[in-house]
Amino acid sequence: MKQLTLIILAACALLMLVAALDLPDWGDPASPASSHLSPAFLEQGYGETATPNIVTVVLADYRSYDTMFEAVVVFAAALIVMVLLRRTPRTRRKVLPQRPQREGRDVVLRGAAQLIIPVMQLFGLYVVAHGHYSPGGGFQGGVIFGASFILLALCYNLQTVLERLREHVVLFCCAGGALLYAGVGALCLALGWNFLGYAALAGLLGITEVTAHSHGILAVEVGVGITVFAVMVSLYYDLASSGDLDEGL
Amino acid sequence: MIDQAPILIIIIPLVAALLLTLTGSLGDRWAYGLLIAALAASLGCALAALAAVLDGNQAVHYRLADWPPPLGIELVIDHLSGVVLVLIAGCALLTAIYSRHPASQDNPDRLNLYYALFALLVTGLLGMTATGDVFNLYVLLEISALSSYGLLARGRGPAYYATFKYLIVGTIGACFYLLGVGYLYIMTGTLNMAELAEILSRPELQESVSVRIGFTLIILGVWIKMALFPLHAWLPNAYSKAGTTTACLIAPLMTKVSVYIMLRMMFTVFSADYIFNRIAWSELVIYLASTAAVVGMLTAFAQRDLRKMLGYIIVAEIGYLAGGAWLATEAGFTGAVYHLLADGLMTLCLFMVVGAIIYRTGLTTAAAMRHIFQRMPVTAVVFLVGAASIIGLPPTCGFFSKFYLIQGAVQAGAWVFVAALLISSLLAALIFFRLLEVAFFGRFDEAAGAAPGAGGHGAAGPVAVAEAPWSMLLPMVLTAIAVLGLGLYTNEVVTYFIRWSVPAGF
Amino acid sequence: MDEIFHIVIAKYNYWAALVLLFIGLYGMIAKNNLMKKIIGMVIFQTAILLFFVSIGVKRGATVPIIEYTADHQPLLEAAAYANPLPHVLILTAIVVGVATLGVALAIIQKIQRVHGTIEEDEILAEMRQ
Amino acid sequence: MTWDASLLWQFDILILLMMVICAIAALSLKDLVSCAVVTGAYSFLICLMWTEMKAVDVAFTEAAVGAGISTVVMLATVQYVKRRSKD
Repeated sequence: MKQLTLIILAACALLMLVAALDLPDWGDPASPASSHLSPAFLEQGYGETATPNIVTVVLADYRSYDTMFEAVVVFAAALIVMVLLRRTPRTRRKVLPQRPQREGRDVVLRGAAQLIIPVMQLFGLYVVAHGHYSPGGGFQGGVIFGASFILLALCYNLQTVLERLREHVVLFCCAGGALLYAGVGALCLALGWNFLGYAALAGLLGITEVTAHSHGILAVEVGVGITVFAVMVSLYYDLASSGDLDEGL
Repeated sequence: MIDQAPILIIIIPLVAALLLTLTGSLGDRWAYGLLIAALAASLGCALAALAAVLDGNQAVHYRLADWPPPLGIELVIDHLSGVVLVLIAGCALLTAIYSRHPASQDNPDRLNLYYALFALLVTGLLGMTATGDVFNLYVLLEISALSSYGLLARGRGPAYYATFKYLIVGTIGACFYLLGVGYLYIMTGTLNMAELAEILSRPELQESVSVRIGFTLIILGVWIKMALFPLHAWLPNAYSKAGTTTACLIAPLMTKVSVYIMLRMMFTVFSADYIFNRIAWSELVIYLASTAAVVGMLTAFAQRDLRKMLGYIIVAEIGYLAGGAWLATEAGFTGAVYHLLADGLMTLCLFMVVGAIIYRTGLTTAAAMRHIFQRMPVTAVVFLVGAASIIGLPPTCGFFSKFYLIQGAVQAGAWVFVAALLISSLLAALIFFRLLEVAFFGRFDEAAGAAPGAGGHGAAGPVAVAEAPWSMLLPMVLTAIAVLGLGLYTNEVVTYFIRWSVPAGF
Repeated sequence: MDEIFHIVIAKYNYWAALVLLFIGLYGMIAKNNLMKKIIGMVIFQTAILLFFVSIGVKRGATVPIIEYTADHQPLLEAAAYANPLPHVLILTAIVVGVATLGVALAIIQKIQRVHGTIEEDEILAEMRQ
Repeated sequence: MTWDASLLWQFDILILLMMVICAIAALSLKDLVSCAVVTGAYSFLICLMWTEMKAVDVAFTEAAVGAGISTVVMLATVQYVKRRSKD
């Protein structure tokens, strides 16, 4: 059976490798992908949104509808993992297995974590806020911010983090970030423009339409950041403790 | 406000899902009410959008973020997607009403999170149907797929392994689709469906090997998602172990939306000319579809578990749909689209009936049908309507869809498909008559031996009426009425909706 | 020889993506351990992403962040920057990938809890009993 | 046809080869912890590749998600299952 799979897949692979000769050359500036839509983004994007990072522009403005669902996908993942794994008092294991306590064993690790975590969190916020001008944005910043909490849980233990960031707060952030995103869209809709048409914010904030686009991008990036941060922490909580929230890795 | 209807269809369930997560402390009653309110609003918007389409007899376009396509994403609602949107929102609303008792039975705690996943799944399905952008379709495909994994894994019994299988297969399908989109993007440079269609009709791309590979990957991905015959093994296992409400929501809608995507890809992105003259797989697909129709029904015949039986019936119905779409005749296409609507309704009908029976008796085998007419008369009548529609008896919609499909097959000269349709109808009749036999006489092998179900009813003696609660009966009866109504108004449905969506080139 | 060399240079990226794709697909289909299947899935998905990003490459182009010329005017020439659209699509697809991974791992933990193993043949043997 | 030296094709091919090796290793190692770690290495290599292709945003994300979070959650799962795999 395995051999058969291997042979079939190898045949398909060979076929597609040969067929790849038909594709446009790699890195060819005249290929359809590089010459059809992308010049429009690169040439108009900056003028229309006052944001130099075109990836951010396309992500959070031209294709902001996709990005909203990107936030919803991670939200859905956190929700599903929680629904699947989280044990309520009714289904919880009666006797918790003994886990090795790590008290007083990792002084160096904790010292280093104390140094790194504040810097990480600051960097995460910077990445969210500076996504207009440099690589980064809500998603990356959110992951880094969430990773700082995971690092805390790895170096200390899960309880330490849970005391600082309760489970319902995390769940609230998961949904809240996505709701902020959808809320920005709905606000534009309520102001008489299309969904996520950031130009609507111009009248509200008293700024030009171009600046409104820039502000709109920031608002939705913050929404994505909150959701992603919370989802990463939530995934870690549930997966590392198998739903008991007693102790992680 | 009416011109904002297309986006509201999708956004209302989404916001409801987010709110449902946040407001867990308000109790189950609130969650149930919020879900129903959101789905009813979504259905209203879908109807408004469909009315707007009918008004101008042309597609309604909605620019997201006010960017003109192809730079931005647009929603396109035409006759086909409008009808499918109404079908999805309607089925979801009926299932939501139905879910009052069974959902709280299956989910003793955190019902609000279950409902949030429910709403997310509906969001994904609606979004997939309405979108006019191939990549956006992928994202929404993944949303609906992920939430369906979550919902299915909440079933009873060892559903986790089946769900894992489904996850692996579903991911392969979605990734094939994504890779196909990549091939199309590399050759055309756009992601908008309308523009893709325009660029792909250029002669040099008609001959291109890469475009052909892209098409193959997309269609393969969609076939995996819709469980066409050789790729169907995941479906019955995943569906049979699901919770009642989950099965009612996923079984009628997920595969139908995949079929809708197949039609969209075949006739909107590519053209009838490209598919039937350049690709020329029709023969092969018709054979696959015919095999699916016969093998699906045969396997269903061999099942004892009611929902597994229905799962294999879905596999057979998918065969009808795929065959109809690839017949390359107008009647075949009409039959496929009409059957998409009809099948959604009749599958919903049967899954609801089975859910109600399971709710009352706790049995999932055919034995649960014992004394159904005495115990649950309304449910039994609804069951008769659904069964008649699957078999294809005249006043129901199942008859007319088969009529169109056979007409299309005869026009195309696909006698294999005609034979398969007739044989599988016969098998369906056998399946359901056997269930009726159990209901009246209780034979069907040893099924009767296990018959004395919950509620203390012995096999003999007077049987008390134990009808399902009204929150389950109402949607069931409405679905049955819809099945009959769709059949009675076949002519109108075909003239006002389907005829307009028949692609050029037949 | 030169001819072949140029063909290889022009296509190697697509080839690598396709090879990785099929390695991942093989892992997903043929491996017995569910964790291995998931790892195959990760490889499969990233291979597709590699393919997509390869589309966006342009010779002589730089990262798609608008630069300023000497007199502080933005340089708005499409040829100077890589194609941003595939990058955006891939950002979204990476997120979808990690979401699927999380759900898959949760289901694996559930399978371990219910069946006590994550080897496919053992699960099937147990379910048949 | 010309090819631009800035694309550094030798470097690319080296990374891609290492990626293929990592992919095969991740699927064939018996120890699931090693598998998870090698998958992390694979993610890091692909991230390097993307930086080389001027897709910095994507590389940034992959470094944070693929090499970071994914590896952590995989290791988190491995602690609950049998560490040695049969294949």
